[in-house]
Amino acid sequence: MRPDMTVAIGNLKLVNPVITASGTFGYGKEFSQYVDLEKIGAFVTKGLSLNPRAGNATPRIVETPGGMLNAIGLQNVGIDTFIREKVPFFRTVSTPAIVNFFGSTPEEYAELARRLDEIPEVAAFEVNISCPNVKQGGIVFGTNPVSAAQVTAACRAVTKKTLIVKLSPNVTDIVEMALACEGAGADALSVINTLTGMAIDLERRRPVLANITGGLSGPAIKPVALRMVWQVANAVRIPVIGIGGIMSATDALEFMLAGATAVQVGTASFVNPGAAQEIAEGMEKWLSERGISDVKSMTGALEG
Amino acid sequence: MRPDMTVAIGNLKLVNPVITASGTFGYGKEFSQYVDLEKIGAFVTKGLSLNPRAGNATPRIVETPGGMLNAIGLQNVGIDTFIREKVPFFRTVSTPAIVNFFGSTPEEYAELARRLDEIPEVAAFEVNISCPNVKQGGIVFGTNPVSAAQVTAACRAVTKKTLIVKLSPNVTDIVEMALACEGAGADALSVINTLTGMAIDLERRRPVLANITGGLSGPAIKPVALRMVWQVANAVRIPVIGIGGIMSATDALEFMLAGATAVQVGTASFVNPGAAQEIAEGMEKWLSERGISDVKSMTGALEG
Amino acid sequence: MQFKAMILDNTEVSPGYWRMRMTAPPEMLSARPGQFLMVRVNPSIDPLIRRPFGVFDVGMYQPAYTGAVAQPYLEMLYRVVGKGTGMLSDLHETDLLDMLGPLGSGFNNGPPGEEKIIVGGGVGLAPLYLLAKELVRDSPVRLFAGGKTKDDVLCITEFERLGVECYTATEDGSLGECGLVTQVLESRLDYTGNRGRIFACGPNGMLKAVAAIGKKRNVPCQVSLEGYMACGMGACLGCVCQGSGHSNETPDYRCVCTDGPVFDSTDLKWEGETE
Amino acid sequence: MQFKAMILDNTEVSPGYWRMRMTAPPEMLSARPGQFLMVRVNPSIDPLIRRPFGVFDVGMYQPAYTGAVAQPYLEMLYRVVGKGTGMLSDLHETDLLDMLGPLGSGFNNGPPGEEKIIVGGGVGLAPLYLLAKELVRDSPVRLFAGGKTKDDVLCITEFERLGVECYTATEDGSLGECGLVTQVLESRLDYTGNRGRIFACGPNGMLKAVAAIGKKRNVPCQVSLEGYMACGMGACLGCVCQGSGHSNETPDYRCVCTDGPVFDSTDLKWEGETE
Ligand SMILES: Cc1cc2nc3c(=O)[nH]c(=O)nc-3n(C[C@H](O)[C@H](O)[C@H](O)COP(=O)(O)OP(=O)(O)OC[C@H]3O[C@@H](n4cnc5c(N)ncnc54)[C@H](O)[C@@H]3O)c2cc1C
Ligand SMILES: Cc1cc2nc3c(=O)[nH]c(=O)nc-3n(C[C@H](O)[C@H](O)[C@H](O)COP(=O)(O)OP(=O)(O)OC[C@H]3O[C@@H](n4cnc5c(N)ncnc54)[C@H](O)[C@@H]3O)c2cc1C
Ligand SMILES: Cc1cc2nc3c(=O)[nH]c(=O)nc-3n(C[C@H](O)[C@H](O)[C@H](O)COP(=O)(O)O)c2cc1C
Ligand SMILES: Cc1cc2nc3c(=O)[nH]c(=O)nc-3n(C[C@H](O)[C@H](O)[C@H](O)COP(=O)(O)O)c2cc1C
Ligand code: FES
Ligand code: FES
Repeated sequence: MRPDMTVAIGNLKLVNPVITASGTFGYGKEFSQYVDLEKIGAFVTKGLSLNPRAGNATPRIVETPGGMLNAIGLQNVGIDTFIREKVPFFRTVSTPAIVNFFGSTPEEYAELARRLDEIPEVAAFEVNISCPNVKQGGIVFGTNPVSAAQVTAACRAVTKKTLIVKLSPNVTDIVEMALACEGAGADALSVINTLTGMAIDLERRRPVLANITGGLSGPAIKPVALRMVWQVANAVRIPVIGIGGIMSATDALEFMLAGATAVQVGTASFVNPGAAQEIAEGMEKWLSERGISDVKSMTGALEG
Repeated sequence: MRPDMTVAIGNLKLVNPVITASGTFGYGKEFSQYVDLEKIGAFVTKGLSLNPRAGNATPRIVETPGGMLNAIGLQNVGIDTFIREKVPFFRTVSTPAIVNFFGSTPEEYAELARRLDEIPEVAAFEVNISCPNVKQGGIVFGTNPVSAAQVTAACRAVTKKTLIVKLSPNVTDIVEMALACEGAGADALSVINTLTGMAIDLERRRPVLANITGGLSGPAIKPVALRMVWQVANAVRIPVIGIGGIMSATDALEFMLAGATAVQVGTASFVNPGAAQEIAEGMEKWLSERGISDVKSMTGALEG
Repeated sequence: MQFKAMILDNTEVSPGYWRMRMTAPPEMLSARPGQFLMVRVNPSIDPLIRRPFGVFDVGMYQPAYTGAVAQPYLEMLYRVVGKGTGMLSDLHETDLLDMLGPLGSGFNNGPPGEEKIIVGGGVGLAPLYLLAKELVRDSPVRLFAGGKTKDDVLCITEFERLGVECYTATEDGSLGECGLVTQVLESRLDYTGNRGRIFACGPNGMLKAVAAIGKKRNVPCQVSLEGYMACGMGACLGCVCQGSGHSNETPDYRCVCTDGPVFDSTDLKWEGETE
Repeated sequence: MQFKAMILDNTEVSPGYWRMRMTAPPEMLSARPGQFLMVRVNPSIDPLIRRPFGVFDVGMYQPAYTGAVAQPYLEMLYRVVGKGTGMLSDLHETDLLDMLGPLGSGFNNGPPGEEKIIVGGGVGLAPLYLLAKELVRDSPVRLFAGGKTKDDVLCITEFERLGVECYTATEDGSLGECGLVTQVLESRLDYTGNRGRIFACGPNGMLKAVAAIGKKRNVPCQVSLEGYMACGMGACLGCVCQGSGHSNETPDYRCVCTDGPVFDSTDLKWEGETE
């Protein structure tokens, strides 16, 4: 008997717990040659803002031991072009499209949520709070529980769609951040975004990235991500989506044991464009080999 | 002409900027077959407490992608045995021995500093503040600037020896921590200790480490360490010792460009017991091939 | 397309430059010149990210054993510059490689009969051989190949065998003209009265100079760019370059991987260019 | 000692079990049975940490080419259980390995003439062959080898060639007695009236049972332990085991790498043991 692979995140029903991560899977279409979208739980689109954003100068990417740094600078087409050019594709697949977005004031976040709320093809929201708050001197929303709650509440007020808040790992106490977002009405939490890092080109005596610092992703961050998922899942009642260095079905199942209801696959899609689907299939195989009938039974099933 | 490799950390003069990191080099003697101690700048001993500590149950170590987690639990012989059994070896080498220590109250830190201050063989102190503060509900000293400053000040009050404070990377704002310790009288800062992480054994459905979480070290954390060294060095006036994933002379020189005056080599000594010496030699070779006459000129020499 | 290629041959053709031949699926035979591959150097996480390489050649080869039918192959020409290429050069016959490709856009050949001017610097020659192979079918083709020393000028014999007229230049004068290949290119254009169409690949400085020559002399010019790539399929936005309309106020970034790697040189913003 | 070893031979001797022979510096010839090696599986960061392996054998071999003088060699016997051992099994003749060793303490042979009882479970036999080689010089040696199936009982012929009397037991009865090797050991001790000295290596459960037998029957017993090791030289404190005096209040941890891996079984705390 095939195990039940479905999971729920807010109102969202996923055929399996594997979601592709924002910024690593384009707008869904780019990978359709390598991944049968119907075979994954959902995909999250590249971070969206009200106006188009150019992003940073290059180099924007550099490999590091077991990982990579990126400083794309949130380049995106802006909501108008997004609606015109990207949304139509969502209609062609039954896979839920989760839209990741960000602003520089709580009002901008709310405005995005309001506009996206009207689009039936948008299945859910993922709010990226790892962005500087222009009103508060550029401190990122995601490192301050009050700002994070503000942003969450602002979005919550204008939408009934599933509202996922994506937490930054660059904090002393991720649980405090998680509780703030839960309290402000988030339906689920994505844990984690990238760790801030830096690479230096010794011969040129310069930072490798034009932006100097960038976000660390990939297998290198998996232990930190797993710890944070475990901490957050033990503290909140809403579902947690585990993210960070997931490369295999084993990795994904470990995140579920730590307390995740679903997982996101990011950097792995660069290394292996079919990764998300292979991970979903691998999880199902692992469960059925052990006679486990429901993937949901893995969530938080860590013993000891 | 051979480049000048000497650097100064507080009152300490080092023959070169390469120091071995606490907990990865025993008490200096363990590696003497593989490293000519006179060829490295200094060595830091395993974290010391007033009373002997048993440490955690096993497993205490697990490999992760590009790194490792450890949860040794600060096992150590305690200061009495340390003085009796470990200090005599320090007399046999001219390499400065830096003693890393920790307590569970500021008073314990001060007591350790006071007792170690009397020992001429102890060249300098490295205060590990990544430890739970028993008085303040177990919040680690190293994640709260007020506690960190308290501990630093308590040690400063009882010693004129070089006082290095070792910062934890598990904070929202490492600069705030650095400034607090500098303000409280630290002569130098070690940046960084390990990132908190976790590993799970899927088949056994248990955390791999008996302690559940552990400290992540090795190449995986290098980008985070480099970023923090750069941030701290740009904010303080005292020397910074760069630590985190240094495996090669190139890595070490990158940390110096980011602003470090010296570096510590940790996990690399497990992979290659002669690493510290090879790194020091590699740095000298790199400099002389480029006609750079003084290693100190690399500190903070990042352009762009 | 994702496929596993088996290495047939991997040899150093000039100090630091290697040529690797491997099996390929039949679909690779229709790869356009200028398209590229994303190669997973090994299955471990070190290195983690795929490395991009041009398609040097594709074709059919006859296995040596009796009764075998001809098989499609694929060739790359690469320079060892770091960890990934170093590891590639350690691979042997029968080793397997995980490949993605062909990716990106190819060159636009232009009308038959017209003079085709191929300009390559160092390992930039890699994607130009397949191009030359196509172009010689219906047009006169000239190659201008440059490098620091004669060791950096590659595979000239192969181009000559196609019937390409080859001009070489090295900075140290150890092969062909002493100087930059762009000087030789300009003499030729002086001589022909700026006829033809330029196809260039090589270091950025060279491409910029070639683009300027094309612009000044009104010769159509395509360039194949490099960029630091993580995905090769337009998803990561790591590889972007500046389009001609780019400015700080009206940014215009293009993906080298999907909009390129081949661009019409006038579609790009060249550093230091005014207007 | 740190040295580079060149692989001479690497073969699967039983499903999942491999034997690797490699060159060694002359100092390895005086390795004590029970000592171990820390092997850097490859120079990349994946895997990062060295892997510990016992010394299966050391000796001199005669290279095949004319005029060559005999060279020291070293052998390991290993089971493929994960990434590192999987990669080891992919290595070939002439590949190089970075090694540390011999590390740790060896077995204490005990007085000559006395009956030596070697107990090995699965790949736990690895460090026991070199021991047997030494012991047979002056004592009668018996081997009790156990495993799940006959595939897990290794190198019996080699032990027999040394003149060791071998007893085997498998859990599925596919070789020797059906059951645990400790049962066979007990029958023997019943028969000899608990004479001799035990040397054991294998899974923890087996060692615990053997230690209990030794204790109950008052037979001196040494065991070789495993532990998760990062450094192999007493610095990381990752590999510790509990000494006999251990309790939560008076912790007594020993380093498997430097205090062991061979311990007198009475010096250790065995889980579930009272007092
Ligand atoms: C479309 C395209 C086609 C290419 N075709 C060829 C070719 O046919 N033959 C050839 O020899 N080289 C080609 N290159 C360059 C080749 O990709 C790099 O030389 C190679 O990736 C370096 O890998 P490494 O691990 O050896 O170097 P590293 O040790 O990673 O770095 C050495 C240098 O290579 C650069 N580099 C590393 N990774 C990449 C990457 N993913 N993308 C771009 N640059 C990178 C780095 O910036 C660094 O300066 C091409 C690049 C692109 C973008
Ligand atoms: C002193 C000593 C001597 C040993 N001698 C032999 C021998 O002669 N032959 C043999 O086949 N095996 C021996 N082992 C066990 C061997 O070290 C492990 O099987 C090997 O390290 C597994 O590596 P891996 O990468 O294949 O497994 P991994 O994929 O890393 O993990 C698989 C399993 O191996 C265990 N393991 C991984 N790394 C270590 C480590 N550093 N130390 C201990 N356990 C580890 C893990 O806990 C895990 O359960 C010995 C171990 C010790 C401590
Ligand atoms: C190139 C790149 C671009 C990314 N862009 C975004 C983004 O726009 N919004 C966002 O919330 N996260 C973004 N991320 C973070 C990922 O969604 C994910 O949280 C992170 O990479 C960790 O997962 P991984 O280790 O599986 O890659 C990006 C990551 C990468 C590598
Ligand atoms: C096994 C182990 C034990 C450690 N013990 C200590 C310790 O006692 N005190 C301390 O301040 N840091 C300790 N550390 C942290 C290291 O000193 C160093 O800060 C960290 O490992 C990062 O450097 P690396 O990546 O070069 O290993 C330990 C690290 C390891 C791996
Ligand atoms: S390489 Fe990822 S967008 Fe071009
Ligand atoms: S392996 Fe490091 S102390 Fe034993």
